[in-house]
Amino acid sequence: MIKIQKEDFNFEDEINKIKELHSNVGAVSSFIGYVRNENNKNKVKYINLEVYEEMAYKQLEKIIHEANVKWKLVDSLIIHRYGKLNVNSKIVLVACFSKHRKDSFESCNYIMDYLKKDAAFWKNEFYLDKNEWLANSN
Amino acid sequence: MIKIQKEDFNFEDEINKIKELHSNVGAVSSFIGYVRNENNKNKVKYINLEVYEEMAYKQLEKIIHEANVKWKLVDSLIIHRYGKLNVNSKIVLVACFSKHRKDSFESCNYIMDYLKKDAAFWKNEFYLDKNEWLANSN
Amino acid sequence: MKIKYFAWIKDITNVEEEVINSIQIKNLDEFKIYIIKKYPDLKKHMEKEILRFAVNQEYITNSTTLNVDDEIAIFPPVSGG
Amino acid sequence: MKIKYFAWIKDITNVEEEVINSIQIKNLDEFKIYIIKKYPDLKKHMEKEILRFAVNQEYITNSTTLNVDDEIAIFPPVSGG
Repeated sequence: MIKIQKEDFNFEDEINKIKELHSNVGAVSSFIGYVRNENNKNKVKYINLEVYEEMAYKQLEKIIHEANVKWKLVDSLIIHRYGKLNVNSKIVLVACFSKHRKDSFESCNYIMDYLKKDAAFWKNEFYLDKNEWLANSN
Repeated sequence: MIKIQKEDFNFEDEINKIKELHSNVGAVSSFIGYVRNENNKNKVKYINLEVYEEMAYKQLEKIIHEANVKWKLVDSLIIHRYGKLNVNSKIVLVACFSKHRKDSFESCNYIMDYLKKDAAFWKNEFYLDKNEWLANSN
Repeated sequence: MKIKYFAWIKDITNVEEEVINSIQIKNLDEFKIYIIKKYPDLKKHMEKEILRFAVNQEYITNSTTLNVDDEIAIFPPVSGG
Repeated sequence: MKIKYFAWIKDITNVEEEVINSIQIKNLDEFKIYIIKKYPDLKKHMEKEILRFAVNQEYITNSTTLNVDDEIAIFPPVSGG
């Protein structure tokens, strides 16, 4: 499942909703990204996250498909927020559901790699007296 | 933080409690293990998880210390349940908190590897007509 | 064609989105020439090859044929996650 | 010494925990001999080297010196996580 939304989310609820469907799942690996209070020694006030929503959905669908070819996944979940996000806010959740740990673990990392490298999201980070558009290094 | 407990836990709450302390955390990687409905083609009814609690605490403290030497971690959390656990119940949560993804991701996997290989827990798996003590293969 | 601009590209174009109707633009290379003429400040970024192009929500690197109903997007390197 | 048994070892000993007071037992090797004598069914598992030993909650592989107030644990391979 892919969700691109402004709203915050509760990952216990989000993960449970999917887990409930699959009694054969033994492993859920997940990554949560947050807005940090500091970046490159600048104090961060908040970020504004922009998305090309139609493209991002297509991309995330494709990467989930690729992960399913490479690993034995039972299900997967990506939630990516956009809009104004304060320090400490959640930005992204990626969770991979599988029978065994290795599949969930490796696919979760694979999806995050792709997401950071190619998915159509841009962070505009606001400091005390300026703002800056970020570009992911990896 | 290390918790060895019978009770279920809410990972949104557990992770938030720690995240709230650290505004410099940008990455939380976590693993959740669940009781599956099937193992080695046997239908599982429930498991009984035994622990050598005093030893397990010492071991998990040691592994968290080692992870902190190897990676830049801001905080970490291990919750491991024991007692009777039905199919779909959570067994374990490992969550690693860091500024950047790589540290949280690798340390979470490292802790899980250790936990499965050495930590003083034993699963007694109950099927329809028999039960079996498991031994982790990895 | 519908053109979409993202992140700091919008600060150069001053629009998020616009429709251009030019029978001159038959492929991505011709589109690039057109857009630099319209927004000269894009030229230096185009030359440094940091801009990315998507046609109908797919990354395009080589000069692809364009149709009048295509959606073209121009944006800098991404920073999601 | 306090001795603790876990998992299916308990099915052999029929106790989870017991205290033994023997001045004969000065190290782990002597303890193993004592415990096989007491629970002959442990012998075959001991020989297959699948059992694990902990003294004061630390894994012990070589024969270590034991003291009267040590806590010794015997258990099979773990299966946590």
